[in-house]
Amino acid sequence: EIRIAHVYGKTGSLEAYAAQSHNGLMLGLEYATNGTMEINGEKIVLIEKDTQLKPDIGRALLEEAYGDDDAHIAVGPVSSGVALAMLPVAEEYERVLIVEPAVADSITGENWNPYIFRTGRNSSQDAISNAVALGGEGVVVATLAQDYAFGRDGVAAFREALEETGATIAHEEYVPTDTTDFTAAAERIFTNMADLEGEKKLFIIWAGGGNPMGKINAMEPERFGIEIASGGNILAALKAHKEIPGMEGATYYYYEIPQNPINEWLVKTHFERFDSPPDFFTAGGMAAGLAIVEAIKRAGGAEDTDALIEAMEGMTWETPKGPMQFRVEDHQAMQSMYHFRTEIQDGKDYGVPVLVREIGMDEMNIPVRNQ
Amino acid sequence: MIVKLLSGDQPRSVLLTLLLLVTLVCLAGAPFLFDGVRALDTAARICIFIVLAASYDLLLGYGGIVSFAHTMFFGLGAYGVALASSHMGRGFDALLVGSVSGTVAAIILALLIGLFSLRVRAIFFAMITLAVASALAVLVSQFSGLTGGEDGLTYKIPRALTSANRMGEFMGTQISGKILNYYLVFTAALILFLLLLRIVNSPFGRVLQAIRENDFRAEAIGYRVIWYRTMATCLSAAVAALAGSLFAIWLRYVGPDTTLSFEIMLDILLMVVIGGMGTMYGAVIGATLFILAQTYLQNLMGSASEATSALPLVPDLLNPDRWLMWLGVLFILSVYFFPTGIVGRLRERRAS
Amino acid sequence: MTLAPDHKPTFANLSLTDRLGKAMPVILVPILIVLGFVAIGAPSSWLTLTVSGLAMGMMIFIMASGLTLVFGLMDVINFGHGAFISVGAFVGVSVLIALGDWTGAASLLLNMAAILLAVVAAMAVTGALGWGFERVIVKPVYGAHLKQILVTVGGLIVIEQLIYVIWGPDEIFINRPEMLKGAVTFAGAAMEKYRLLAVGIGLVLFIAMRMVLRRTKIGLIVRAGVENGPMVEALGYRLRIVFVGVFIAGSALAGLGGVMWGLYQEVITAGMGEEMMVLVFIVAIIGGLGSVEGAFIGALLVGLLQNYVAFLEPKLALVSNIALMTTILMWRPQGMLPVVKAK
Amino acid sequence: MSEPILSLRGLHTDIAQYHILQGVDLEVPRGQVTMLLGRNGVGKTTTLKSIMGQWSAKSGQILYDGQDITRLPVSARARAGIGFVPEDMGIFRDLTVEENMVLGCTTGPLDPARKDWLLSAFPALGTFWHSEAGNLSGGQKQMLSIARAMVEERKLYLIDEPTKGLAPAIVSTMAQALRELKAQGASILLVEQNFSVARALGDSAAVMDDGRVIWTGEMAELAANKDLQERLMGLSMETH
Amino acid sequence: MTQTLLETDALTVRFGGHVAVDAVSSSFRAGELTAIVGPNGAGKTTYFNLISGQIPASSGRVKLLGEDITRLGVADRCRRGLGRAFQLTNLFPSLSVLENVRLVIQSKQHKGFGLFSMADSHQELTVAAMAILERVRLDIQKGQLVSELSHGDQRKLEVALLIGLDPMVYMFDEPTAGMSVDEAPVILDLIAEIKADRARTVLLVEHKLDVIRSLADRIIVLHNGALAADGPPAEVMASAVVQEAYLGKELDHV
Ligand SMILES: Nc1ncnc2c1ncn2[C@@H]1O[C@H](COP(=O)(O)OP(=O)(O)OP(=O)(O)O)[C@@H](O)[C@H]1O
Ligand SMILES: Nc1ncnc2c1ncn2[C@@H]1O[C@H](COP(=O)(O)OP(=O)(O)OP(=O)(O)O)[C@@H](O)[C@H]1O
Ligand SMILES: CC(C)C[C@H](N)C(=O)O
Ligand SMILES: [Mg+2]
Ligand SMILES: [Mg+2]
Repeated sequence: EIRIAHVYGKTGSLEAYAAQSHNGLMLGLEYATNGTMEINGEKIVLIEKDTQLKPDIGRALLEEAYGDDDAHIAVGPVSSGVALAMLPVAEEYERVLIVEPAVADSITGENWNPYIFRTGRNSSQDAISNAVALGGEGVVVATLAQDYAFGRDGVAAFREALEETGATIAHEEYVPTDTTDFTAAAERIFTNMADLEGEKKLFIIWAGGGNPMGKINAMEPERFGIEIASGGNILAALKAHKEIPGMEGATYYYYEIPQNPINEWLVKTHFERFDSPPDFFTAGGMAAGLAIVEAIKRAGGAEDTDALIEAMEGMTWETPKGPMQFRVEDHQAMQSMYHFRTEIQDGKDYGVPVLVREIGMDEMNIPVRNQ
Repeated sequence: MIVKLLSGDQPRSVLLTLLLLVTLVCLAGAPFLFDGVRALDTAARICIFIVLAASYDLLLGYGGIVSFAHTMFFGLGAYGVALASSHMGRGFDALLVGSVSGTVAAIILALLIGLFSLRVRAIFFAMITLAVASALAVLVSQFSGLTGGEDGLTYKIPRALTSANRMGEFMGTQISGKILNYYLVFTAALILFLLLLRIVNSPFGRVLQAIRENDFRAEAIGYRVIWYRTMATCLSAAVAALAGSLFAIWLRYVGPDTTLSFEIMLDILLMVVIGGMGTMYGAVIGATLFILAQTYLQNLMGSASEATSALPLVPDLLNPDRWLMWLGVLFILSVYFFPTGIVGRLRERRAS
Repeated sequence: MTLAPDHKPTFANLSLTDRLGKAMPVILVPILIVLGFVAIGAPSSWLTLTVSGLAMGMMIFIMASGLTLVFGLMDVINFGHGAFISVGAFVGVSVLIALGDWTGAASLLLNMAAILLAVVAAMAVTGALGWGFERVIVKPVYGAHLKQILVTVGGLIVIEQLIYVIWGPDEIFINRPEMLKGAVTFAGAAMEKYRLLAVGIGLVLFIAMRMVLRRTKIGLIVRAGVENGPMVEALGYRLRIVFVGVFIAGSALAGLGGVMWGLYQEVITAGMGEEMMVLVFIVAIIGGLGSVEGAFIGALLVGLLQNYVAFLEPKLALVSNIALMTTILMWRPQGMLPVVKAK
Repeated sequence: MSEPILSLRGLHTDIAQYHILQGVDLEVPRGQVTMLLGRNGVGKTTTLKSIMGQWSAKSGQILYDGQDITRLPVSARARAGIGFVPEDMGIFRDLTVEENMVLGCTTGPLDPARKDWLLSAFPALGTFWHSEAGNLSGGQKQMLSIARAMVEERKLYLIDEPTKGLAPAIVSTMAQALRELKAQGASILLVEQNFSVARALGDSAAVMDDGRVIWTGEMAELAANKDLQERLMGLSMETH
Repeated sequence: MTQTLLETDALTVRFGGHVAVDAVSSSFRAGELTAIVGPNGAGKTTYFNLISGQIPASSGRVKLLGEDITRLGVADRCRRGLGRAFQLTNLFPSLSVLENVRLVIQSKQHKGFGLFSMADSHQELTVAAMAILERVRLDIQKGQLVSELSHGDQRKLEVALLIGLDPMVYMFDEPTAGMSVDEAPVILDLIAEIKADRARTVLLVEHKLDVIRSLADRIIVLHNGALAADGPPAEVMASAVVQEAYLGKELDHV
């Protein structure tokens, strides 16, 4: 049998993401094995473990998964903090850990080790795709982000990529993570942008609660000729986009965008099973499931970790987002992102991201940071 | 001899004595009695949290001081080891330097907090400590270059203490550095606990109790209350920092969520209160039960949910994903049924 | 060496500083606004920040008002308050979603009616919840702060988890009623319409609470009951009923706060109330325990200061509340207008 | 002679595991001052608290005004017309003198005439009307506690050691106030260590020892009989 | 031989506008028992509070053995030899009677910061404490919690704590209030014994005239916070002002 451990934050504030990720993983395994849940005649056994979003528990659970349950491959977790605590365990037990969907760059950067792969996108991919989508000559951009590593790293990557497109950054605004009142931040941005020339955009990088977009939009940035821009999000959060039709940005996944058989199957099956469309992290989870099956098939089994790693390095496989490829250097999955524009459509109570163009994996120069 | 070790503070209840003995035996023999890395990890965690809860009991149960900054001291100890290990490289010297500097930092901070703010009303002192603790958490998140920010720090400890160090077999169990590491944690925890037990039963401990009861009168019979309170704060901070160092050595990872969060603060509070405030042994019982519940409640609920799957609604409520709800219920019930803590309850039974 | 036969103690005149000290907290708000103007300079920015700071303060006040009763007067540290805020938001938002036709219509009347219904429903549910909470969870722990913290945190966790069970784990996004979307611009300052509504509701609530506490003995009975319950009963008051009543009122106010906050945020999560608890406690403390006026002023100060500081020096915004609390406690260790002494 | 306003029959009260009252029988006649005397720790306070309901009786009966109140809640007893001045005075320290007095009125607002009467007996309360009661001197607190119980008319007053800590001048005004109360038709059960006050005020007396009433009779009889005093309460009263 | 132990020099305190103690100057000599009398609210307890440091003085000075202690804290004054029993009982309610007294003796012997010895191994504390409990006749109740004592017994313990502290200056604030007639003499005898020790001075606030008559060497009258009379008992008691303002009409004549 093939033992796969899904170690993720089932309970806690990211519960909704976790559920999506898990459904995706199961669908991925199912699709890749044609519903048999067997690879080369060996049964897949899935072990679930709940990190409770706590790094120490996540670490203990991964040890348990590798040590006591003898899992061949582990997948997870949702939170970057937990992921970082888990990385050394993979190295110690010499087993593969596929990180999905935690995003921190350092997972495939300075804290990386050869047993770590990531199917989810990293922060740089997010930021750079947005830069590619928004940038261009004569574009002037201000950023608004949370004042901690996630926000600052995101802006740094965004800035770097944006400069290549010929656009300029006019102002960077950082606010505390738990900010609820954005009046002051907006005033500062307006004050700094009011007298500039060009196509003015305000790019917002935000994770978690609070809703800067809606509140800043309510302060009528168009008075100063400023347009709001932001990346994609889970479906529930797209409701906030409804207030800002025409907003552009880059997204990781929206179920109507990718056109390929896997995605068709995913959307259809998801509607059948859950009566709702697949979301952000469903797609990611599925990509991880597909990668596992593909890798085991190529390595001819899951017992030999070195063979697995060898099979996975540089491996290209099909996902609901089209082909992905594990980059050899840092095991980060290269993938397409989607430049979108928000539209309002009948029957949908959220702002629909409509594809402007697909940003292929070669178009983005994602830095390798694990050296 | 035993009386001396326990500082004359015997458990004073047969059942309690039994419980404590069982706990001691299980912890002392954990690597051989249970198998699996998870069990060992749980045992180590129990040792560490016993010390942490006991140090908090010194402050809360004996000193009557409500502080929400205890995790901050815990964190200082942990970050001390983490920073030393990541900057000095793996090695015992790093562990030592880290623990000592973390502890010293904790004592200094405790001294400052104590002298400046122990004069205000209890509830406001609590709020001030909450503020200071959250300020420190903000600092940790801001100086991510040094502290790893929200993501925390991962580092290496001496090879002798990791599972890579294989030392042969004993009683059917592979003896690895990990087991050595466990005994380091266990021994240190035991010593620290006995030390705390001695302190609360010393003349100093008695004065603390008097101050808790009636600080006004304690001052009037010649005790400088501020100094005693500050001393208690420093002692408990120092022990908490050492517990943090042990945690860092055991975990080889330090981050805000594992050492600084308010959630852990509440866990400690619950351990002390369930166990029985002002009893020290309460910390042992409270920490053990709490960690066991935290670790195994979900598994338990999983089986319960399956067992009841025929019934309506019940399996939903017993769904392992809802384990937090039952933890909440546990919070409520334990305060309800053990108003004086488990230790208090056990001793009462004997008295009547 | 003669004794005055009419035993009258000597009184000296109060000094000017003593008298000014009494009025000081009330003057603090205008002082802060003037300081803000000096520091910011640009009138339109200052106006925007001031008005939205005041409005934010009002919203915080609405959430803190119930805590002022329960924590300030009854001396119960109730973390459950956070859960009531969340429940209020979920109930209110559910009602609003159900009344989608009313909120979607471009009629102020229908919009307000929908909000009113949402508020009533939320307050009814959280009031009832508060009643159960008091009976089951809080009653055994009156007077014991630590246990209060523990049981109410327990209650908080349970209620949050029940929200997950009932409404699912997803955050719920909601758009405001049609007529409350967007802003009004005035003198170059844009002012969200919704904030104006919050100001109105906050003011009405403030005046109503003040009246009730001034005109009735309820406040006195509660304060006396906290200090010496048996004596209050020996005077003939049914203390239980008063306590339960006040607790229900406090919980219902949390529900109101939840609806208002949910509609402001436009996204609600089970943890939203919990996240506000520290701020809400800060407001109750700097105001002085048990004081509606103090909480009101405290909330306005917090709202204003946050906005000014975030504009002038965003880095400091992280600590502005904590600094405010520390400064005020150093100046007045019992808070600005204490009605009840801290223990 | 009408039935007594209060009678206790075989009252037993436990506090925690201690059996404190061991069958107290006591009658308080209407319109009279009944003294409850005895050494420290014999159960006088416990008797008053049992009547008030603050300790609940384990067995026995409390008849008040023709009604069995043994199982009534505390507040109901108070509303039935029993006023209580506890041993520890039960002052609300954080409330002002005025607020303490206002809380004494359960049926309506403070009656100005009544207030004037009380302030003339205890002028210090008027002086500190708006100050926090916790800052009052020991004797002033005692006055406040008594005045608060008297602020509305009650049928029966239970008063526990009202003169402790009062200066002699105030003791006599207090005694005068209690007499006026009696003149208004109230009945009083008074615990007192100051024997001259007891002698001056009491109509009848009951002496307790070891959780029981061991002697009842006319106050005058007890005051006149030194041997009896010696036997019941230890030393002779006259020397102190 | 009669050394001045304690002095107050124009000691004053104001609460808001209210002058509770008004420039009181006096001195207390060894071997002397001074009764402090005055109507309720005259400032007697507050005067004690100023001497022992519970309340900071607005102006004026307190001197112990000629040394200015006005700026010292309560604990420091206590360590230098000022001891105080309180008017309203003020003990450690959930500790045992014995432990209450032991704590006082431990403080006297400066053993409070002993961190690593076992409290119960200090036999000398227990022995000393028991001796004192016997003197106030509380020895049978030694194991009881203070909260379980009757009011009168708590008053006795209050006195016991002061005796355990064995200060140079004893301050009693109505020690016999609420004590029954057969118990009070025990306490009064104790006070007489202390007075007999010529190295101590006793300050006694009392409302019971017979107690004052039998014990006091000197009486101080406070009125409205100010010193109204100071002299030998007979003289002071006889003065018209004391008669009128303090004693009022004797009870028996009403
Ligand atoms: N809370 C309590 N717990 C345990 N025992 C108590 C408690 N309160 C009182 N007792 C005991 O009950 C007995 C009677 O006490 P009570 O207070 O009724 O005496 P009393 O006659 O009023 O004495 P005093 O004149 O000293 O006030 C005493 O022996 C006392 O120790
Ligand atoms: N902290 C305080 N704040 C305000 N007023 C106070 C304070 N302490 C005492 N007083 C006032 O000072 C006056 C003197 O009080 P003190 O307690 O000294 O009286 P006393 O002489 O001891 O009276 P008694 O015989 O009734 O105990 C009282 O009127 C009291 O109200
Ligand atoms: C998008 C989310 C899954 C990101 C998550 N909060 C993380 O830290 O990685
Ligand atoms: Mg009594
Ligand atoms: Mg006094």
